[in-house]
Amino acid sequence: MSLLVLLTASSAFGAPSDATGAAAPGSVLEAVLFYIVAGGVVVSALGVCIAQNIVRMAVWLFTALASVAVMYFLLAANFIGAIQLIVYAGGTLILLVFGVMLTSKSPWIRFEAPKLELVAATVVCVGLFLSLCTLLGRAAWESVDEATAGTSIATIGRALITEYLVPFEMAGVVLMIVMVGAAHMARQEK
Amino acid sequence: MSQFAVPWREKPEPSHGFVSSFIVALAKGIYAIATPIVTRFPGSILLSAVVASCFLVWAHALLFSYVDTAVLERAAEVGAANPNAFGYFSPSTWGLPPSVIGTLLAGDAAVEGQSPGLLSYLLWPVQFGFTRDMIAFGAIFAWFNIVPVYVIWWERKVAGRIQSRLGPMRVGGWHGWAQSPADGIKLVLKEDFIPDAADSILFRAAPYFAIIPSALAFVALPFGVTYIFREVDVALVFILAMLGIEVMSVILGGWASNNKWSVYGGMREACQMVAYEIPMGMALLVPVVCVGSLSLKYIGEVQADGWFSWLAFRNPFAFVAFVTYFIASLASCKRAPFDLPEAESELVAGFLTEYSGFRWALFFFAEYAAMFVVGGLATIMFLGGWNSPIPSDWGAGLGESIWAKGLKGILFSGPIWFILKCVFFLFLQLWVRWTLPRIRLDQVLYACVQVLLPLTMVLLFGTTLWVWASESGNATWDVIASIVSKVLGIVGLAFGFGFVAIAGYGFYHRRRLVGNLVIDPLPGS
Amino acid sequence: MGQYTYEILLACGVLSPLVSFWLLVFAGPKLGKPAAGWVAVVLGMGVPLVLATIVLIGWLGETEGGRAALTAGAYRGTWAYIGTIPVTVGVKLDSLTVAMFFMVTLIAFLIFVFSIGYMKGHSDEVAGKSKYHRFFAYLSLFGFSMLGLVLSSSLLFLFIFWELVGLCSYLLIGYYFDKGFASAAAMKAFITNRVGDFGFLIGLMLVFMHLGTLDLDEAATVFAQQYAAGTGIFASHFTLFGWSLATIMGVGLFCGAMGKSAQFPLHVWLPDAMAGPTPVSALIHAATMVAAGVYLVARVYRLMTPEALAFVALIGCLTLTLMALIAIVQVDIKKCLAYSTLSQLGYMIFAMGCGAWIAALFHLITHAFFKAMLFLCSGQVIEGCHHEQDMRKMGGLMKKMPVTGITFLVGVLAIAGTGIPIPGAEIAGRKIGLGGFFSKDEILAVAYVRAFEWDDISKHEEHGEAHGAGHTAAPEPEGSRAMLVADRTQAEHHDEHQPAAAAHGAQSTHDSHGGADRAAIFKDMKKLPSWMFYLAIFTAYVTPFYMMRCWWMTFMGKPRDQHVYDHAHETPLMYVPLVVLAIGTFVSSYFLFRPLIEDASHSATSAAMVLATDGELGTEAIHAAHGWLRWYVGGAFLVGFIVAIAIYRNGLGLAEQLKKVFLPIHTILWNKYYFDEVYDVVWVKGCVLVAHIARFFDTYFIDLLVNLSAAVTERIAAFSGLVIDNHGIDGIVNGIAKTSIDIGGVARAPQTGRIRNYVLFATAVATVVVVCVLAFGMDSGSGAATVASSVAP
Amino acid sequence: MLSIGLTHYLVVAAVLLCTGLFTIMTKRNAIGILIGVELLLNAANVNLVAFDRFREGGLFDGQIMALFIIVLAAAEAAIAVGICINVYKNLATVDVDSARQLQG
Repeated sequence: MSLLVLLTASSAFGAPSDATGAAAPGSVLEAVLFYIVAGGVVVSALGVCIAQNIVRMAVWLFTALASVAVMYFLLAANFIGAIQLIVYAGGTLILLVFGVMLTSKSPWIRFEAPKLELVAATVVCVGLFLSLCTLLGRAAWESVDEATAGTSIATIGRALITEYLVPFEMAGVVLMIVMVGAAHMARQEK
Repeated sequence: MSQFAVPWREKPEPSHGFVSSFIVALAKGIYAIATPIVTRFPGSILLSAVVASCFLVWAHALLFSYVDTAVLERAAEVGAANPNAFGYFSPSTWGLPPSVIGTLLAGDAAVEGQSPGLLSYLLWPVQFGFTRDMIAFGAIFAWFNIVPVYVIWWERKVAGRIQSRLGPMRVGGWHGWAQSPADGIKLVLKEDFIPDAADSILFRAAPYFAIIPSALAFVALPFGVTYIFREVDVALVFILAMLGIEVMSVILGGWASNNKWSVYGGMREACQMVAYEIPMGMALLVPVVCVGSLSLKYIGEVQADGWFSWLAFRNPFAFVAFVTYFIASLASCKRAPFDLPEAESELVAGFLTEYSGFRWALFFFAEYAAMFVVGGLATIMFLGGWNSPIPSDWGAGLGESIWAKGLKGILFSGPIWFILKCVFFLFLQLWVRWTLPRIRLDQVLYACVQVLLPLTMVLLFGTTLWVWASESGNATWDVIASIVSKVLGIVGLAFGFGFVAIAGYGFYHRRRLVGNLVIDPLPGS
Repeated sequence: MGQYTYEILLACGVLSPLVSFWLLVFAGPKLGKPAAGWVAVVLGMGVPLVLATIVLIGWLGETEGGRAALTAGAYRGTWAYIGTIPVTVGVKLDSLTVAMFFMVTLIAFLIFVFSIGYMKGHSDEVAGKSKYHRFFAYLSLFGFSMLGLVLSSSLLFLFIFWELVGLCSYLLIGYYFDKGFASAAAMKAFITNRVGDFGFLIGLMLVFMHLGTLDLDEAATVFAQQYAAGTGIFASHFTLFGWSLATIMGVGLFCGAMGKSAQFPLHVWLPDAMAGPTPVSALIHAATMVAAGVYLVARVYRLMTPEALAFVALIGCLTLTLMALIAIVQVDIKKCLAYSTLSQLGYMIFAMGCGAWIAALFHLITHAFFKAMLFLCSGQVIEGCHHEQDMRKMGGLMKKMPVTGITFLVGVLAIAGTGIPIPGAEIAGRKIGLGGFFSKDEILAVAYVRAFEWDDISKHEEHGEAHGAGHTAAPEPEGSRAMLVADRTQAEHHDEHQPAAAAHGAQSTHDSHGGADRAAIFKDMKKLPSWMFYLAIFTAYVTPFYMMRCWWMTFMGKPRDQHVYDHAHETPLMYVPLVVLAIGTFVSSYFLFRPLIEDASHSATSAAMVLATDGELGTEAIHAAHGWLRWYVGGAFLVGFIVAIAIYRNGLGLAEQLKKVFLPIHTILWNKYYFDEVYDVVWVKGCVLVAHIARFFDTYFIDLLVNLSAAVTERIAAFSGLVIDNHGIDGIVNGIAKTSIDIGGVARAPQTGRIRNYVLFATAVATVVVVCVLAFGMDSGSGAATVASSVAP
Repeated sequence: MLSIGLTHYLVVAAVLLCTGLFTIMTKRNAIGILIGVELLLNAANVNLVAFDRFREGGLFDGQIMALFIIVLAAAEAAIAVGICINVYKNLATVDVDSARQLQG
């Protein structure tokens, strides 16, 4: 199993000669990898929906996030993929699991929504998905046949401190406020 | 003996299946053959193992570079490349037939119509990336297994020395060299036990969440310029991500065990890891700022000019960041003094309480592999990676022949150097573990949030200013910076020599430290 | 030193005690017992003293013209606007300021040093917490206020610091607030001062209203111009007790001085103020608070009309006499000194009223030195005698505390005006004598001139004015006294003709065109009633008597209380200020301060009358008066001393007999003319009576109205609540509410309050929209382009 | 089907979107809802990165936006978990249907 994962992930980085680090666009291998990864995403996402135990939901979310990260690698967005793994899988999700553990009285406690809601939600979501797929199928995207060149961290970094400086700084401010706010909310009552 | 025997139940004779019996028989056989030899020639075997691995590495380098230069480049020159062989597994995607290879090896420009030699058949698979990947995968997989097994043994020896005893001495004769493999066999053969109240699926899954990321970290970890399984432009972030994901296994294992101690262990790990990832990442950003790349290969390459070019000695901030990173990495591997998740004296065994057998072994494999990975990161980011302390341009006189490349690969750079430095870091981790007491959780978090975090912020800011000043091209500043670098290098040298001196002293007087202990044979043997 | 150097140094000197104050307020408890005191000594007064010394030395080095230029160019800045009139803040920089500043800082510094020794032996705990630092914080604040008062160029700021001084005196007198009498004394001082300050405020408002400025110099100029033109305040026909508005203004300003300097009707607080620690008494009585009143009069001198000055003289005269008489019968050493202070202040105010501007301030400074010394001595005695203040229990302390005794004696000699009045007994052209000798005699001489020779002078002045206007300024040899007036007046008027007087003329533009007008004012000045002069002379005899009595009872004779005598000792730290002050009493005044004050008088008064009576030393009238007076008062101190020694030489026996003989007089004096009782009856009881009346009115009229209206409201409310509200309004409201509830019940069904349901609805709507778009809005051609163009750039 | 284009990724994103919505609609555990929100955000991210990849220019705008979304998601999760813990402190449960004190 470990071998399989190793190979899949390593292949996802692409061959050393490829400057983008991505699988060669349009190749059969890319298609195979995409279907494997997309299958992982879909299965994990459905797992999140279906699981009733909150920790299992979190684990499914973890696999979904990891699959999405691999999908970023496929999309030649290595940096985003790695960040997704660090921040989302390694940070945000741990936070969620932490929250689960702090707030669950027993591993087996569950709250279930009324059956009617379940049915309605299923209908609505499946309907939305189908209509979205139809929409996507009908859409004719402009100039999307050829994938553009892969990522470059330097470009992203430069864009962050030039063109996107204001949102970048604002994100920093937001994070700081969140830190303060979270610390305030979670503080010990006196 | 008899008063402790349980009177009302007969202990059944253990019965093994075929596989177990086979493994045991194999182990016994190897043990029987190897023990007398190893006991008789321990020094020679150790030495020859080192020499052999050097040779292996050297041969590997030689072979690949030979194929690249003598075959593939020439094939490309004559236009013999076949780019569509597999479509993906480049760079070696020429897919040349052995006959062509033989011609190329013979040095004849007329490619066709030559009889193939034996060497051409031998070299034929090596041209394919897939083959190389398989070789590299085998090497990494072997290394991934050897490291935990023998580091555990080494740790027990080191612990013994530090506590004025000998550590494992029995199994295998010479210094209990077979202790860890024997333990491993024992663990593999043990009953696969899952508590009734546990969430069995997650309980089973948790060890894989530990072992897979730590194995994946090796994918991007460069052992040398060409010894990288996959070169990733964000290798550093990727490895950090892999190290960060490991925490998931601890939390899941702790939670799924449905055991109070385990949950405590998991929660502690979550706190500690999420907190320590930040100073660790920021400390690693210091050399990144110095170099300007996240690619570990590039970062290793810029440190090729000997001891003083190593990033730890580039500027004072990097020097401090080195220490900071080392401390944070201890916490990230949950090594003592930060081994709170499995604090034996408080939590039985923390998140490992309910684990046994193979799953338990997986956790340990993951932990020791992670130790190696963080040591490797420290090596690459601060201590010159695979480069030797000798500046590589001193070897310019050797020329560019294949043999010279091989020699350079051993003398000036190469996996040997990388592994040596990693082993040094592993030793540091062991040393620290058996020297310092475990600290409390609040102290752990205090150290992170109130000490390391501000410190790394200052370091990052300072090094940014330093790099900015260096890039301004001020001649005076360059002189100052080089003086500072030299001073730091000399300080590092002093530390290094001090370490070597102390270790040598300890080694020389190892008998005296132990005292006049007499090793008696086991009662039963 | 340059133009602004003085201002900056002085301002630093003012602010340093403020810094000390804040430091002590906030860090005082941490500093602890001796340290807090030393902070106050060094920062609170040491720094200002050093700065004041620098300023003084620099000032003495300036030429007369330079000083005038500095005075004219002193810093003025606009602080705020009242309407369109700027309120200036600035530094009043002239010789008087420099002298006062130096005097205040020197004496206050010595008192601060003395305080450390004094407070060492005093319990300073209230409710278990030390208030030692508070004492020094108050002292520092006091220093700040006093120095600021001296430095202010604006009446408004003068008033602000004035009030601060009042506050500080309240705090300091009430320092032992846990003792009832101290807090009562503090309140008394404060309230009495309020009465005076009320007058001050009236004066201030009149100044602002009619002169349109609060700056001292500008106000003087405007005042003189208005007088000359008969406009402004002089155009008003309002009178009160026969006083014109201008006079009321002057009297009002003087009222402030009456409060602070404890003049006759408002004097009652000062003896009680002895409840404070002795250094405080020294500080209040010698250098600062009481001096502030005289200083104020000196500063607003140019706003005084002759009537106002006559009032000033009357008050001063009454004070000096009555208080001196009370001092005779006092047995408390501090009270004795307090009444002597009152008397001396009376002298100063009297001198001001007579026009002896220079003499008054001169006496102020000499008195500051020796009275500070006397108070410190008394503090030493009290401290040494185990907090015993009754002189009847003392006696013979000379052996136990010789330094104190001798310094006390020096003070006594100084206040008594000891000197050698014989012609020819001179050193370096000066008569030999102690401070009081010069200053008091000068006051008396001016009083004499005002009382007996004023008609001649004023007439002559008219004459000189009449033909001096277009005439050369050469002095006429025969009318020397009077011509000096004309001389100076013309010199200021036509300074181009009189090179010798050019310096005076250049002093300030205000003066150069204000002088003549001022001179005109004083043509109206009345003669001083001669009984005032006689009272002053009489008091000059009384003063040595009671001072010697005080000293003798304390230090000479036989010990009358063994306990006190046994306990008596001296505290070495207290020596230093005493000795310094003693030396200051000897030498300082005449050679240092008198010239400075005289210098200041040129700009600060510009009053012809002052120059006529109290001006140059060579003024013949004064000389003549001196020559004449020396035989009347020159030996006064001897007479007083001899009588005192004769009575108290053998203990208190003779005194007791005399007391029986003059029992009615003694009773009156002992009870201080029943002032406190009268005030109690008139003011305190009066207030209570008014309060009772008001309360009666409240209870039986206001309450009645209120209750009545309440009852009516109640009835109306009952009607409206029970009938209209319950049935009318509530019916409508309930109806609406019921309808709303019914509608809401229908509308709430889908509103479950659960976000997930809302998400469900929203998603359903979105799906419907998408489906609609697919079904109707988007066929393969144009719709796709729309979507794509909205996504791809 | 073998040539992977933008639409493929968008379908995956649609799956993530719908499952995220479904999770939000059907879970009563507050943290479960939070997990659904994370799925939604991931759907947006996949869309952004995919558009970025299959678009002329290569300015990495999409990647940068995805980066911001990841950062903000972390912030949002921190706050949301803090809220959940506070809710738990007050109500002793994280069932969102129990948190109805403000409901009429």
